[in-house]
Amino acid sequence: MQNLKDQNLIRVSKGPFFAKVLENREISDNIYKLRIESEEIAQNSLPGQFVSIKCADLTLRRPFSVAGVRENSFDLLYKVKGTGTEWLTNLKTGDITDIIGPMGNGFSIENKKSLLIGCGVGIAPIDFFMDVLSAKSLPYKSIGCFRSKYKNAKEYDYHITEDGTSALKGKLSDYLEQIITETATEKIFICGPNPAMQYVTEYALSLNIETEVALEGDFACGTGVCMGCAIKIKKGNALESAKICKDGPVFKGEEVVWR
Amino acid sequence: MQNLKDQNLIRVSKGPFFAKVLENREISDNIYKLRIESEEIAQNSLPGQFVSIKCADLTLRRPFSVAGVRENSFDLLYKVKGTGTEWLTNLKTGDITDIIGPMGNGFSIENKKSLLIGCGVGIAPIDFFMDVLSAKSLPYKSIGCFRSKYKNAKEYDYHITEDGTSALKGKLSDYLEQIITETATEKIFICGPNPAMQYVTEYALSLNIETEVALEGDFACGTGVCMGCAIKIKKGNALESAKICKDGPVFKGEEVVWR
Amino acid sequence: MAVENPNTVDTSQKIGSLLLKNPIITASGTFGYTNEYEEFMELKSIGGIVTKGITLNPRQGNPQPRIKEVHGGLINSIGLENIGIQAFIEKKLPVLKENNINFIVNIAGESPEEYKKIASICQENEINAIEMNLSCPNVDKGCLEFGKDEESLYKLVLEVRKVFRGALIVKLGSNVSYPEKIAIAVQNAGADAISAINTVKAMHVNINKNYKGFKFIKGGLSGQSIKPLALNFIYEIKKHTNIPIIGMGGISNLNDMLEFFAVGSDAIQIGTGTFTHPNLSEKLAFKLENFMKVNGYNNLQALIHSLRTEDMNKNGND
Amino acid sequence: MAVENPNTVDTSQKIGSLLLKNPIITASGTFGYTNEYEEFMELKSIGGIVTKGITLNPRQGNPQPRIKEVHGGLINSIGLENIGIQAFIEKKLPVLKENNINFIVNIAGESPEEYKKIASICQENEINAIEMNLSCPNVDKGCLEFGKDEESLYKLVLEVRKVFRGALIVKLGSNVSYPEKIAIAVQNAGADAISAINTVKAMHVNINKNYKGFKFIKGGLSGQSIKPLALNFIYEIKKHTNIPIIGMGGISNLNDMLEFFAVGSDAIQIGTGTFTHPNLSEKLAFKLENFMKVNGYNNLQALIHSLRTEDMNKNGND
Ligand SMILES: Cc1cc2nc3c(=O)[nH]c(=O)nc-3n(C[C@H](O)[C@H](O)[C@H](O)COP(=O)(O)OP(=O)(O)OC[C@H]3O[C@@H](n4cnc5c(N)ncnc54)[C@H](O)[C@@H]3O)c2cc1C
Ligand SMILES: Cc1cc2nc3c(=O)[nH]c(=O)nc-3n(C[C@H](O)[C@H](O)[C@H](O)COP(=O)(O)OP(=O)(O)OC[C@H]3O[C@@H](n4cnc5c(N)ncnc54)[C@H](O)[C@@H]3O)c2cc1C
Ligand SMILES: Cc1cc2nc3c(=O)[nH]c(=O)nc-3n(C[C@H](O)[C@H](O)[C@H](O)COP(=O)(O)O)c2cc1C
Ligand SMILES: Cc1cc2nc3c(=O)[nH]c(=O)nc-3n(C[C@H](O)[C@H](O)[C@H](O)COP(=O)(O)O)c2cc1C
Ligand code: FES
Ligand code: FES
Repeated sequence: MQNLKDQNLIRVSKGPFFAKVLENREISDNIYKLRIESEEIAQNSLPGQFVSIKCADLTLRRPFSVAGVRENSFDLLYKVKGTGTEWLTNLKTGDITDIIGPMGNGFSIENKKSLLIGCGVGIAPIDFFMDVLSAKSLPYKSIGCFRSKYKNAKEYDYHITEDGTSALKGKLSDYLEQIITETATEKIFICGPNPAMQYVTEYALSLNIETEVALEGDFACGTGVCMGCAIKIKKGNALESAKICKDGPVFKGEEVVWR
Repeated sequence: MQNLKDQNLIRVSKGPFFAKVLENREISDNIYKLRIESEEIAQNSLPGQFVSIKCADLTLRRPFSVAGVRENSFDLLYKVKGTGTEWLTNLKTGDITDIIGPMGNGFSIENKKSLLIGCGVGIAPIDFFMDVLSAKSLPYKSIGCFRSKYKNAKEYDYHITEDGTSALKGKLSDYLEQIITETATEKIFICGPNPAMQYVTEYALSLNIETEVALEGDFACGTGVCMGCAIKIKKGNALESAKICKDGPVFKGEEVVWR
Repeated sequence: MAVENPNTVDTSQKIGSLLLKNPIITASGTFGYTNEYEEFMELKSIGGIVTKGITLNPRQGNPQPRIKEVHGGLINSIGLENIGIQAFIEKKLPVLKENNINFIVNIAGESPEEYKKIASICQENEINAIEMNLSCPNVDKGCLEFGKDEESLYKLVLEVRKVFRGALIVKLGSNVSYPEKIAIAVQNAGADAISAINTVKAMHVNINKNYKGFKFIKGGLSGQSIKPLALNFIYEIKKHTNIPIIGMGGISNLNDMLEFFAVGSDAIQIGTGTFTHPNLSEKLAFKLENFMKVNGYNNLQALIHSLRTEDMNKNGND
Repeated sequence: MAVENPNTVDTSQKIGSLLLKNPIITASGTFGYTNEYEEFMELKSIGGIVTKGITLNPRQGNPQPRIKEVHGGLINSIGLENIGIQAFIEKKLPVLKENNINFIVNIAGESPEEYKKIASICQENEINAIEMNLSCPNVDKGCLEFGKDEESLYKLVLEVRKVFRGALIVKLGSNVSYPEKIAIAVQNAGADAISAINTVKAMHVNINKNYKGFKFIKGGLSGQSIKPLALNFIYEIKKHTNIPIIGMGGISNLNDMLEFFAVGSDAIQIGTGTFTHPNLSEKLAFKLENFMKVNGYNNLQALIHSLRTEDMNKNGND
C-alpha cells in the first residue's frame, strides 16, 4: 500500500484537511469569525456550500457555511450555541482544525437583478455571495437583518435591526415590499431562520419572483449517505425525498415544504 | 428546608469541598506537587489517608494520598498516568477543585524505632508521615526508592535510585537488610508497588518485625459502600473481606493476601 | 435562582404503602446498608435509600478487578458481595431504625425459594419495603434469569407477594427481548411498583502488552451512557402498566430527573452519580424543591402531570 | 512507527464464500449505496462495504428529526428510508460493478416472504453477499421482531438460505434476552456468518421550555458508548457458535478493532465512526497493515489467534 497522502493528491479530495487557523475572534455579540488556511477549500467553494468541522471529541462534525474566500484561506461566521461552537471559540491562530468540504450545492450565479437576504448568522453565505457577484460584476442588492447592530466589515444596502441600532428599525417584513420595488428585484436569495425564509418565499411567489433558500437541519454524516437530514421537496405535483446536506443546502424556494 | 451550607456546618463533613489550588508544579519527572487550600482537610488528615478529586467530567473521582499539611492547606504528589492526572496538570493557582476527604485509615503513630519506606510516588504518604513523627519527636529513619533521582525538598536517610543518580545505586532489596540492622528497626511502614511491599513484608516477618503497608486499588465509591475495592485479609486463620478504601488503605503487612 | 413563591411545596410521593418525603432515592449497591453517607450529606433530605443487594447467605462476591471506568460510565462486577439477610437484620436494621432512615431492602436469590425466604424474614422483621433484584447481569444462577421469562417471573413475584405485605418493588433490567411482557407480568403478580433499569450487560477488554491474549471485566454498565437506554425502557413499559415506576440510569442532574418523570417515572434513584458527587441525591432534593417553588408547582403530582404530555409521538427505526 | 518488516503481509479474510482484502467493512446505513465516499478515501483500500438497508419497495422513512447526538454516540431514527431493491438493481448495482467495489447488500423485510423475495432477486442478479437485517430497533412490523424469537428466526433464515447461494450474513442486535439462543438458531439455519451489533434501543427526551410536555426521538444508539455492550454480545455468542462473526459497535481506532478480534470477531464494520472521520475505514486498513508488519504478523489469522487467548476468565455480576 502506498502512502495515503500521495494517493490523496491524485484525486479531487474533500478532505479531511488538517488546516491551520489564521484568525478567530468575536466580531459581534456571540458571533465569531474564523479564518482558516486551505487552498483546496478556498478555491473550490461556492456561496451556499458548507464545511464540516470536527469539534472536541464530539461524535458528529458541525456544519458551517463558507462566508468568504481568498487565494488560500476561507472564512466562517459562527454563533455560539452549544458544546461544539463553544469549543471553537478556544481555537487560536496556528491551531490545526480537522475539516471537510466544500459540501453540498451553492446558490445559482445568474445575471439577474438579485436581492440577497441574510438574517442573523444566516448572513454567512450571503457575505460570500456578495463577494462573488461583485467580482463578476453581476447586479445585486443586499439586506442584513439582525436583532441588534451587527458589527462586520461588510456594508449591506439595507441594514435592518429590531432594536433600531442601524438605519432601519424593525423586521424584514416591514421593509421587504418597498425594497423589492425599489430594486426591481428579479430573484431573491435568502439564508436565515425558517419562518423568515418561508415568509419571503411565499411573498416572492405571489409576485412571481424566483427564490433560492439555504436550509439548515440536523446533520449526522453531512455527506448524503445517512438520510438523517432527508426532507420532502415538491417536484411539480409530486413529493420527492431530498437530502439537505447533499441536494441542498440551497433549494428553490417553491420546492420547499415548510412545516 | 434550610440552606445546605448551614446544615453542613453542624456536622463533621468530609466534603465535597470546593477548595482553591495554591500551587501546582512538576517537581520531578512526570511527578507534580499540588497544594490545595482547605483547613478541614489539613486539620483532620493523618498520614496514609487519602482524598478523592473530581477530575474533568470523569465519572469516578481519583484518589491521592495526603502528602503533607500546614495550618490550612495540604499537599498531594501525583504522577501523570491517564486522563485524570493529565487533567490535573492543567490546574492553575486560584482554580477551584472539588475534593472529598480525608478518607480511610492512616498509619499507626507509635513510639517505636520506625523505618519509613516510600517507592516511587508511594513516597507521598511517607513524606507526610515523616513530618508528623518529627513533630512528635518520635524515632524514625526514612528510605526513598526511585527509578531516577527524585527532586523533592525532603531529604531521606537513604535515597536509593536504580540509575545511581543518588548516593545508593540499585534496588531496595540490595540495601534493606543492612539498613534494618543499622537502624535497629522495630516497625516498618511502606507505600509503593505491590511487589516491593510484599517483599518487605515477608522479609520483615522473617525477622519478626511488624509492618504496615498502604495499598492501592481501583476505587469506584472510595467511601466503602460499593465493594469495588474489596480484598481478602487474614485474621488469624480466617479470611475476611476488607475494603481498601474504608478499612485501609493502611493494613498490617501480615494480614495482606498478596497475589 | 430567586425563590418567587415562599410557600412550602409538597414533594412527597407514595409508592404502594411506602411514603417518600420526596421522589429521590439512592440506588442499591451505591449507598451501603445504612448511614454510610452521613459524613457527606443529610440523610433525611432525601426520600429514602435502597440497601445493597442482600442474599439469604453472605456472599463473597467476585475476584478483583471489579471496577472499570469507561467512556461515560462504569462497569462493575461486584458479584453481590454482601453480609446476608441475618447479619443485615442483626447489625444494620437497628442502625436504620435509630437514624430514622426511610429504607428499601434490595433482595436477590439463587432460587424462587430463596427470594421467598428472604421476603418472609423481611416481613417478620416488619420491614416496610423490599426491592426484588431480578436483573443483575451475568449470574449463572438466579437473579437475571428470573427476570427474563415472563411466566416464571410472574410465579416468582406472586409467591413473594404472598409472604410480604409491605411495598413490593420489582427491579428490572433492559437486557430482555420484550420489556412490556416482563412489566405486565410483574404488575399482574401484584407488585406495587417497578424499578428500572439495572446495569446493562457489558464488557471491558484490555489487550495484553505483547498482543498475546487479553484481560477483561464482564459486568454491568451504569452511569450517563445508559440514560438513553433507561428512558426508552421506562417509556416502553409505562405504555403497558399503571403501577408506579421508579426510574434510574445515569441520572446526574435536575434535568435528567425531569426526563425520567416525563417518560413515566414516579420516583427516581441515584446510583453511580453518588460516586461522582457523594451528596448528589441531597443536592437534587434541594434543587427539585426550589425548582417547584420557582415554577409554581405546589405538589409533585402537578409537576409530573405537566411534564407527561407528549407533544410529538413517533416510532423510529433505522 | 517504523516499518521493521518490509515484506507484505496478508490481511485478507474469508466470510463464507466472500473474500475480503482486509477485515474492514463499512456498516449499513453509514456509507450509502456505492461510491459516495470516493471524495474522501480510496474505496479499494478496505475489505468491502455494506449498502444501506434495502427493502422490497422503496420506503419513505420517518419524519424529522431523525438524528440526535448524545454523550458518546448518536441516536438515529431514519426509518429505513431507501430506494427499494428494484431501483438498487437498476441504478446502484452497475455503479458498484463499474467501480469494482466489494459489497454486501443489507436487506430488510416486513415479512418472511419479503426477505425471501429480496434474497431471490439478489440471487438472480448474482450478488455475492447479503446481510439480513434482523435487528433494527422500533419497527412495528418486521426486522427486529424476527430477530427476537429463535424459532421463527431459524425458519426465516432457512427459507432465505434456500434461495440465496452467496455469502449469507445475519445481523443481530443486543436487545434480546438470550443472545446465544438467537446465534445458535442462525448458525443451525445455515447462515455463513453473524454480524453484530445493530444499534441499541434508546430514547432522547427534550423537555419543553415551559415544562409542559416533552419532545423525543426514539431510535437506535450507535457509536462509542455501545462498544462495551457490543464486546459483551460478541463474546457471549462466540462461546456458542463457530461461524465467522463480523463485529461492530463504536469502533473508532486500531485498538478498538483488536478488542473486537479478541472477543471473537473475524472481521469488523465501521459505522458511526465514518461520520466522525469520513476516511476512518481507510485509515484503519492502513494502520492494521502497518501494525502487522511492525509486530511480525504475516497474516491476519496469526494476529487473531494471538489476540484470542484469554488469560483471565471470570463471570461478573453485581
Ligand atoms: C448547512 C448548514 C450551514 C450552517 N452554517 C452555519 C453558519 O455559517 N454559522 C453558524 O453559526 N451556524 C451555522 N449552522 C448551524 C450550526 O451547524 C449549529 O449551530 C452548530 O452545529 C451547533 O453546534 P453546537 O455543538 O455548538 O451546538 P449543540 O450543542 O449541538 O446544539 C445547540 C442547539 O443548537 C441546535 N442545533 C444543533 N445543530 C443544529 C443545526 N445543524 N441546525 C440548527 N440547529 C442546530 C441543537 O438542537 C441545540 O438546541 C449551519 C448548519 C447547517 C446545517
Ligand atoms: C488510596 C490511594 C492512594 C493513592 N495515592 C496516590 C498518590 O499519592 N499519588 C499518585 O500519583 N497516585 C496515587 N494513587 C494512584 C492514583 O489514584 C491513580 O494513578 C490515578 O487514579 C490515575 O488516574 P488517571 O485518570 O490519570 O489514570 P487512568 O486513565 O484512570 O488510568 C491510567 C492507568 O492507571 C491505572 N489506574 C487507575 N486507577 C488506579 C489506581 N487507583 N491504582 C492503580 N492504578 C490505577 C489504570 O488501570 C490505567 O492503567 C493512589 C491510589 C489509591 C487507591
Ligand atoms: C457498584 C454497583 C453495585 C450495584 N449493586 C446492585 C445491587 O446489589 N442490587 C441491585 O439491584 N442493583 C445494583 N446496582 C445497580 C444500581 O442500583 C442501578 O440500578 C444502576 O447502577 C443504574 O443506575 P445509575 O446509572 O444511576 O448507577 C449496582 C450498581 C453499581 C454501580
Ligand atoms: C444513521 C444510521 C443508519 C443505519 N442504518 C442501518 C440499516 O439500514 N441497516 C442496518 O442493518 N443497520 C443500520 N445501521 C446500524 C449500523 O450498521 C451499525 O450496526 C451500528 O451503527 C453500530 O455500529 P457503529 O457504532 O460503528 O455505528 C445504521 C446506523 C446508523 C447510525
Ligand atoms: S446528514 Fe446524512 S444524509 Fe444529510
Ligand atoms: S471503592 Fe467502593 S468500597 Fe472501596
